[in-house]
Amino acid sequence: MSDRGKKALGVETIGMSMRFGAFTALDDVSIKVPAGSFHALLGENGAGKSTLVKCIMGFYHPTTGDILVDGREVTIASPKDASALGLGMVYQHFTLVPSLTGAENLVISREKVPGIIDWRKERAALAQFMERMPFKLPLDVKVAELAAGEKQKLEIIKQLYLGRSFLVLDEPTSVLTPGEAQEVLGLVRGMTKAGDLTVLMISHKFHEVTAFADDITVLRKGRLTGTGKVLELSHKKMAAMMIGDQPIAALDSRAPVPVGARRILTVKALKAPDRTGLKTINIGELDVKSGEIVGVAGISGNGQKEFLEVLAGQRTRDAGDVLVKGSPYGASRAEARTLNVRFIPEEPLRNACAPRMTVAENMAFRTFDLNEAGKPISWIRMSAIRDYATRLVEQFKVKTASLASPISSLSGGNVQRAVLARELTGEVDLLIVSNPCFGLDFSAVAEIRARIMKARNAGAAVLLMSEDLDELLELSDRIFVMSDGALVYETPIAQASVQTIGEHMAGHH
Amino acid sequence: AAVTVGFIYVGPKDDYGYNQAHAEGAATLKAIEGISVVEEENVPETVDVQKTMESMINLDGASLIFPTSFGYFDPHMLAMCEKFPDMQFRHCGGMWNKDKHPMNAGSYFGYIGMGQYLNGVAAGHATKTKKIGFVAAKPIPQVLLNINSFLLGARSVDPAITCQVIFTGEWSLAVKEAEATNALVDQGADVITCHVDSPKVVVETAAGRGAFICGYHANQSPLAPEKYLTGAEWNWAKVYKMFVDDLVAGKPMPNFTRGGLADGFVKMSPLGPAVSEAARAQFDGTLAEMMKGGFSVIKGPLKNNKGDVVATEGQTFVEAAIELESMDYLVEGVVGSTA
Amino acid sequence: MADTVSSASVPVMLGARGYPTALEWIARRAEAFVIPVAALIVGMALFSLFIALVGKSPVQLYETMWRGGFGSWFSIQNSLSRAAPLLLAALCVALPARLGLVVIGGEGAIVLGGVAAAAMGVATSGAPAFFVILAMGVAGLAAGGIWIGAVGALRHYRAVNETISSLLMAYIAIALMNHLVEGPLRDPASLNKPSTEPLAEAYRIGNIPGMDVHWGLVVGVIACILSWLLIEKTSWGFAARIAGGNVRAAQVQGLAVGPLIVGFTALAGGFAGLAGMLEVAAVQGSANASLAAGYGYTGILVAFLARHNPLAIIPVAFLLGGIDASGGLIQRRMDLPDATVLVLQGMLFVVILFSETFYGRFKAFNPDLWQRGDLLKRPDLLKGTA
Amino acid sequence: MDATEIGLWGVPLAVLGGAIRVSTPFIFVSLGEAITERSGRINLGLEGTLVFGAMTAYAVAVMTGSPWLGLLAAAAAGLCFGLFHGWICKFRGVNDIAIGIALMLFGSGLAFFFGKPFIRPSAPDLPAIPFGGWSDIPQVQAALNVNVLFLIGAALAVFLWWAFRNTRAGLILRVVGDSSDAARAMGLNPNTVRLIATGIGGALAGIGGAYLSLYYPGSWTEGISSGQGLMAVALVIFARWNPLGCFAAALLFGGAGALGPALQSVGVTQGYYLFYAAPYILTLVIMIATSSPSRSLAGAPGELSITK
Ligand SMILES: Nc1ncnc2c1ncn2[C@@H]1O[C@H](COP(=O)(O)OP(=O)(O)OP(=O)(O)O)[C@@H](O)[C@H]1O
Ligand SMILES: Nc1ncnc2c1ncn2[C@@H]1O[C@H](COP(=O)(O)OP(=O)(O)OP(=O)(O)O)[C@@H](O)[C@H]1O
Ligand SMILES: [Mg+2]
Ligand SMILES: [Mg+2]
Repeated sequence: MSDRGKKALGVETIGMSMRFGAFTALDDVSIKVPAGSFHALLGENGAGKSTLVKCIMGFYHPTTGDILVDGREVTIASPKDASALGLGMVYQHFTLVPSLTGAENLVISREKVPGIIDWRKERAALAQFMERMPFKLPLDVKVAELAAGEKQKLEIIKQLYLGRSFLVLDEPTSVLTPGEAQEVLGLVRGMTKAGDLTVLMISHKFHEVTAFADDITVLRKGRLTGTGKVLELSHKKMAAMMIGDQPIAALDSRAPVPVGARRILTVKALKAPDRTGLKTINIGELDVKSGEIVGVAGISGNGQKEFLEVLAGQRTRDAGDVLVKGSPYGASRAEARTLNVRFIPEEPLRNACAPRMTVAENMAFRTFDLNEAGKPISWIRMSAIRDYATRLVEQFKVKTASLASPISSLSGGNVQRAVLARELTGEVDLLIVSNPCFGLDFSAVAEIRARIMKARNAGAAVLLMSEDLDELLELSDRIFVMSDGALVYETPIAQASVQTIGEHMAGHH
Repeated sequence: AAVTVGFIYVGPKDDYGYNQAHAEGAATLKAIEGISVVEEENVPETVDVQKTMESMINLDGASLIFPTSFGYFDPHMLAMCEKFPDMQFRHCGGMWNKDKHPMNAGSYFGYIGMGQYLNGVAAGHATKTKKIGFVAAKPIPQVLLNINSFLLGARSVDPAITCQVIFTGEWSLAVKEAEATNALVDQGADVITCHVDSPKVVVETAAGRGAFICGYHANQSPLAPEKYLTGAEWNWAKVYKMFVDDLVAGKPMPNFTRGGLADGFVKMSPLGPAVSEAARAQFDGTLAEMMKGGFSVIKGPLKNNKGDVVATEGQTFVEAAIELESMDYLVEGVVGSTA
Repeated sequence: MADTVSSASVPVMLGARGYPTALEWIARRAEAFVIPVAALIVGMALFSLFIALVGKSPVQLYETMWRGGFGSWFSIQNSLSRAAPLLLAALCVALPARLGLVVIGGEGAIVLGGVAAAAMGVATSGAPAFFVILAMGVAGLAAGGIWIGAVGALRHYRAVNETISSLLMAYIAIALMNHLVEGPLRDPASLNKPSTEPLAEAYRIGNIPGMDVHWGLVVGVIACILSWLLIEKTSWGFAARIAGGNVRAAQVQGLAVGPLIVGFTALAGGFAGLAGMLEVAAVQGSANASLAAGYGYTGILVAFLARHNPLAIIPVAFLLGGIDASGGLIQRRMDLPDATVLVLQGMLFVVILFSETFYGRFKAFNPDLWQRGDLLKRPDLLKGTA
Repeated sequence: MDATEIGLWGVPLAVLGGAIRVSTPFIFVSLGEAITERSGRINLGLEGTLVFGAMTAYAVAVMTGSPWLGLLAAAAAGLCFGLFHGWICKFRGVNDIAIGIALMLFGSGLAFFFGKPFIRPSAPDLPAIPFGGWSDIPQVQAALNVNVLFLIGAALAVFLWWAFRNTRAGLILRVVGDSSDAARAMGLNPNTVRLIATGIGGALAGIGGAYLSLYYPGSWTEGISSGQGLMAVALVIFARWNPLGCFAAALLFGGAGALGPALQSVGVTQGYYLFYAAPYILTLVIMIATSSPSRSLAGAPGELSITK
């Protein structure tokens, strides 16, 4: 490919359709990504973005349609073929192998791996390659031990290492801090400018699109609904192309936190081992008042997860107190119930649902052992569980084939909605939420944020952990920054500056 | 008017050992006019064996059943005796007692301890290390009698001989039997015999280590022709034929049948090439004496290996002596313990 | 938020108020009946082929099997007798499985339950029969419960893999049983078959009236029904299913996962121990090496075939008992070795387990599909955008 | 000391000899299972494969007079069983643990069915290499009579340990075992890789069976295995999927198994059942001591159903 002078590849699809059974996920989509451009692909959840790029990458076989690479028609029957052509993709869900080291992940992904791997040679080559990268990564630890941001960087580095000429990024920045996102996208942007690379990025974040992309294509329910130059489009126009002229949920206006608001959550001198068992997290003092959202910012891997696990009762603490409304809180069911504490972990399907149980059963997790009067019961009644679920499904607009479907058959946004419905029903005094909008499109995000704000305005104390700084800035009344297992910075929202928060997140203080 | 006879085995019919010996006996019945034989192998000592007996009676029309494993007797066979008072049951093991058990039940057994004594005579001549070995399943009276007989036979050649015993704890467990054999040879035993259900592994392993073998249950000489001295075998064909003849003739069958070498219940494998002339002579002499009757393996003065007297001077126990059936000791010279 | 689903459209898809109609209910259940039966038939057809290849008549074989296992009242009782211990043994696998644990060492709990019950029977000898039998049952339950409960505790509190620990502990239990039966607990009168002291006749458990099957069958069936109620209908069962479905979710809900795991494994082991007690009280009359008859291992198969549903264990155990019962007749009538039955069981089970792949594939069994067309294949309909 | 009587020295010697003699089937089965489990499947059916391998090896050796042909046949038979497991488990909803249990039954059943005529004849043994020539104590010589399969097993363990990290095939196996999605994204077909891995696992188990019937204890009987295959599968988890660990675990298990008979032979006879339980107790104690809830089952392949 070096004989073409410039390395970047242009890719085009013509009349691409993809059906899953009777359902059409892609309907006659033709897009054109010229060589050396940075192209953004937009659309709601389920619009078919991932399906489209998976078809390009040979992961799916489109029902009809052709792919042109640099103007020539090609057949891509498998990811191998795509890779041979110089096409690469960073998938929405990580595709690094957790138990392999970074180096092993890189080498085994290469197209031509020798039967016997000479690690000395490979390491030297890798070191040389890493020199040219703008960020450093430990390549000798297992991927499972990397933080989410590091994994995402490694995914991208992997593609660059493989020498891709055309790179698909499926929501690449959802786990990165703004700084990291800047870094990563800046790097590939630079490469497209230099003509080394073409990028097709799927994103739900308009500001990223505006900052980095040249052109956009919008999909809606499997159909192409618009293309255009970023320079000529406002966010509003993009949104309209994505969802038509439907209204978007608006945040309730923020009622000011009353002066004498009751302290709901108090954490004092908390110490607990982190997941490696080598370091400890150490929360000096944190409190959340009624009617207040306290955000915790931080680069993933700095102890937020462990902190949450302690609060959720999944991790034992070495020292310190957790008090809710003044009484010690150990996250038992009885305590959570009497103190009205609710917990919504990140990735709810993995952390808050039993994937193979039905929607109705999953929605009953919090209440199955109580009767209508709130008294404990020994015999559960399926009809009560179904009635309850029917009510919540209606209220929270959870889209499901039936209450008897396994919850794993729901889309990501609907799982999230089902869990919100379960946890936000009834009286809530303390709500602990982590990354509630991960991977959701902007209208779903708007709805979920509105729900959280509504709970706050109704008097709940909310502790919100998020890797998305925008989200924290939008929702929080106060923001803490967590770094290296400790809360290192606190600011009321009025004085919050992305700059300062970012610096504390990075540990430059 | 064919008579159907049922045989039940606890293990596989061809195991080169206990079950095979019975199956060979059963096979001789098949040749008899008017007798048909039904057999079932690998039947565990649970409710399964009860149902097997019942099934043989109900579905095959069996009128005489031989449940051949020890554990079949109580409670399984007894329950069936009660349920089918018109059918006849004969159990191998010798536990029938006319005061306790029904008359349509019965037991038969052979005095194979004599055979192990003869094994011991051959072993006593063959051993150079004056140490012989015994691989045993469990420390129950029948096994203890065999061990003691084996040693005493050897001591009739040389009173300095000792016998090392290793219990495997199971009637059939190939790897452990092999390990036990190896351990015995490692400790210097150079003639090995055993009492497990399937002696094949012991015989082959011992021969492989260069030790001599005395067989048990069946003739194992084809497995190690050079090293095989002799063996104590069952001759169930004779016993089964006797019962069936009675049945056909309409005579009442005996309830309590015992027999030894003289009665043809037990026989010895032909002596192998490694048996010396002197050994052959003593072996034949002892055998002849046994055939006359009244031979006692256990006779005073005799101590057990803890030093207690088990037979005083002049006290003798012939093969049919009832005391032998509750033997709970190993005689002096046996290295091992009963529990 | 933007949403084209009118709130009314959701309940419509769920049927009137979210309840399935009787027809729907039947359709869903029919799948669980038709698929395994079809698999059974295919498995038998395959086995016919095998039998024909070794030169015997498949027709005669199935005729014999039918006669031996199911064809008469005697054969049915024969099958039921063999099924009885399998019910409890299978529960020892199925209950932990609902918590996501693969326990394969039920044999150990059976054996120790039997020994404990026998010892208790001897110790309380002289007391009224009701009391003695009750005490034996409790002893069996307790011994088995402690044994498998320990497996659960090791799993939860020390992260020791339960599959391997239960297997190891089964071997250890059998050694312990042999040691006790031949040593400290041996009845000196048990000469050539070392056993504990025999239970007096009054303390034995007899047969179900009118049947030649002991009460263990009833106990087993009751245990299966109770287990089903426990799992499907009580809040503990629901909590256990959450923990089995996703431990993290259960912890987030504040459920006491440790006690749940220990409690369910202990109950499961208790059932196996009860099986041991019944072997002693209803069959053997004393504890001895015959207790280790392999029921625990057969129980694994029963549980997996029943997909860990306690009610399904009942027919599966009966099927297994029937095959087992007919095995003897096959040996006797057709001059085939006993291993024929193993081959048949292996073949049948592979086919039945393979048939799991067909669940949810047939439209006829899926009310969601026949109500609204091919719903699963049309998520656009589910999303209310149609 | 008498040249033929080595007294208490017999115990360590027996443990050493036992470790070498008894461990080989464990080594082969557990290495085979390690390959299978590293690919993300668990095959509990190796007990059946082991027994069938033992029968096949013996039968072929009897018929052809060559133990090597027997070994080959056992490996081929094991391969078939493994491939069958690998193939059938690729279907959605088919549970690999359950299929393994069914195949355990099926393999043993077929072995017993076709093995009847081979219980009586004797087959030639696989050769052993005498490493004890330096000593003139016959017991030492006997203990160090090492079968070639043991040596091959040891070499295989080291090779696999090396290959899992230094060869393409090894890395691919680990990729597939840890994350099907990642494997698919790389253009690998997890089902194919698992099919091959399960096939190889079966072949190795077949070889383990051949060792049982053709070398130690060296005959074909229906009780030849008595659960060794199942135990070996468990040892893989114990060894944390590490081939060297499998080898060490097999040695430990074999050595501990020899302890019971050896202790009896030197006169320690009380409670012999409990000595026989030594391998199980030892394994359990080590498991408990080395497990901890905070770092549960490090090294478990991510796709393995039994540890998920
Ligand atoms: N592998 C699959 N097999 C069958 N159906 C699937 C599969 N993957 C997804 N679906 C169906 O697609 C639907 C949407 O899945 P997906 O996770 O892509 O949702 P989404 O479009 O991201 O929705 P949301 O906006 O709620 O996140 C689900 O309801 C599910 O039924
Ligand atoms: N394997 C599948 N089987 C059936 N339906 C599928 C499958 N994969 C995707 N779909 C359907 O195709 C639709 C488009 O899915 P796709 O993953 O392409 O959405 P997306 O635009 O990437 O959404 P998101 O923003 O959530 O990533 C989904 O709503 C789903 O209904
Ligand atoms: Mg997507
Ligand atoms: Mg999505």
